[in-house]
Amino acid sequence: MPEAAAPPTVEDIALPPAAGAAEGYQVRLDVFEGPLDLLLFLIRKKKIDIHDIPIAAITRDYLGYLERKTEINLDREAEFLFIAALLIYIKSQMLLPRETDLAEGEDPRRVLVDRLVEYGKVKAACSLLREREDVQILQWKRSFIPPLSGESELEPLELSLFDLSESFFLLMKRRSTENVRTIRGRDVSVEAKMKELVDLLHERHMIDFLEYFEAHSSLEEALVSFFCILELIKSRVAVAVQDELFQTIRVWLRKDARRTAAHE
Amino acid sequence: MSDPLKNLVESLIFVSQEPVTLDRLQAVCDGVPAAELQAAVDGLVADYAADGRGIHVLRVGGGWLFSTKPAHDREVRRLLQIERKNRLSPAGLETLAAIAYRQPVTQSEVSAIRGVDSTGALKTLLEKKLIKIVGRKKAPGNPLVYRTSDEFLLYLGLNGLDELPSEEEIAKILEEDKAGEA
Amino acid sequence: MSDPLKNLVESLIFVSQEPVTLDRLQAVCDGVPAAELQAAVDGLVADYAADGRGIHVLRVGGGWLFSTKPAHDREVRRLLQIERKNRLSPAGLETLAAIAYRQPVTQSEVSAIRGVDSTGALKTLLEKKLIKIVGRKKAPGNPLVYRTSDEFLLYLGLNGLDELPSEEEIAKILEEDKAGEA
Repeated sequence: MPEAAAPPTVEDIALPPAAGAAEGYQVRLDVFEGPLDLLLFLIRKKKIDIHDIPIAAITRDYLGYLERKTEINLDREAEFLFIAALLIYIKSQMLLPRETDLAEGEDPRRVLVDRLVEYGKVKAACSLLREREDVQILQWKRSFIPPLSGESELEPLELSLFDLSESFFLLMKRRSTENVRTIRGRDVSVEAKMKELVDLLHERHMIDFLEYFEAHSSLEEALVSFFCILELIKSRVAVAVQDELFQTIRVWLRKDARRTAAHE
Repeated sequence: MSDPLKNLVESLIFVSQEPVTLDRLQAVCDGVPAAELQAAVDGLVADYAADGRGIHVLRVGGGWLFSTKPAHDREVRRLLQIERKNRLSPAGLETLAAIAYRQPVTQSEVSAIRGVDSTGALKTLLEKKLIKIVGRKKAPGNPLVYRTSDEFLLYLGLNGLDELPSEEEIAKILEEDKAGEA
Repeated sequence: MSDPLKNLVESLIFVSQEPVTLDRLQAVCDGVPAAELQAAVDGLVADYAADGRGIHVLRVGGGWLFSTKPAHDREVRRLLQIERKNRLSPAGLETLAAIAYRQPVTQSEVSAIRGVDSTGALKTLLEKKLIKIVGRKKAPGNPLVYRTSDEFLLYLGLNGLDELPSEEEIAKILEEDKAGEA
């Protein structure tokens, strides 16, 4: 916010607090990101030279626009009113009788013009960056390491049981809220599950932890699987890796275990 | 066609999780002169660009990275069972642009440029790791100072900050806008 | 050479972490007959096998997967090691945060903050020179006392510890998070 312009001429204008407003702005005041956006729009609509703004006319348009918008929320209103105050202040300065013409640097509009020019550039850059974004979000990169050949196994970052348990907890919480009805009784044997897991690890090299649990239809079965995985990690048969927080966890057989645990 | 160094570079870029820089290639292939590595990369990029291929080599974030092509977005998302990636909100993009061009900047500087409190947008960008906190400004209140991150370059497919739209490109857009309104 | 279906299949296998089966391809490319998909895969496999390439298509687990070639193993591992070295694991980061905000601290104090034994993370951080031992605590067992190092500040681009975001600032960000969701 500019500290410069004290708004003396308007009553009932509250200076905006730097209120921590959430981002839900653009819904209100329709398409305008803020007061500068609105001003740029009005200037463009009138085909005015930004360096020679007829302040009185623009102020009228601006205030008129604000009056039509009765549903502005308070945080936003403060921001829009702040610029309104600045406009009115500039208008009053322009009306002061002067003996000589103003040098360019003394133009009371200067403060506003500089800001509008800079903001206009940011807006224009945005349209170019948006084009880039639109292309980039359609291109996918890989965020995993492909299976490596050769004997010596690369030791990946190991994940603590705590993180593993946390993801599991979050997952279970989601599952139980998503679909309570899936919890139904069915006996699942630990031995059978353990064997199934080891076989799966052999077959696929690695499994995606979250995906694997999502695939279970019952909570009980998922729980048993979870404890089997914990057991495999504890007994150092498998390794679990999470590249980044909140990302999925991948489970591998250890290299040495790949041979020994293969067929028991 | 078959060049051992080019093949090696291909597998290195393929396996990497982040853009592979020339420096890193040199560190990995010790003894190979930078010029030869550069030639190998150039050859690889040309190979992938030449015959219609499903993947291509991006020049991004100061290095090279494989990625799929935009045309395959729908099928890729179906295979991976993920939703379409969301664009940034207008407020988010505007804030990001203000930071990109004026960095290092503080929250209040960004807010002043936009004429709108930008705390919320900054938080979103931090969460998305598109910006990062790099220190504090020696000014009253010692506000935090922000910069764009490496992920920012990747996100927009830029090789470096010098690839941001230039003053001339911006001026052109502004001219077009003016003309468009008429 | 350029066959749209083959390109599509290439990008799908590229982006998948698991072997892509014919079933999966069919599910993703609806309407395309299995025979055509099979032909596309065959073509792709042949392409990658023909000219000396850095990567190849593996037939594994009933599907296809890209992989690097054994010949490049040494360099590939080296690259991955460098990349990993430059990144801190979530646990490492968490431990570092605990030390940064609570220093000077002992191992058991850090473990208590994190609710998890942090011996390993401390060791890694010591190796990376992000923390240092500054003495022993006058307490039972005389445990070692840790602080963040100068390298830590360099790593984060900070001039001093007072430049770390304060707990209040962090709390504010988190609060806004909640407010934003509401």
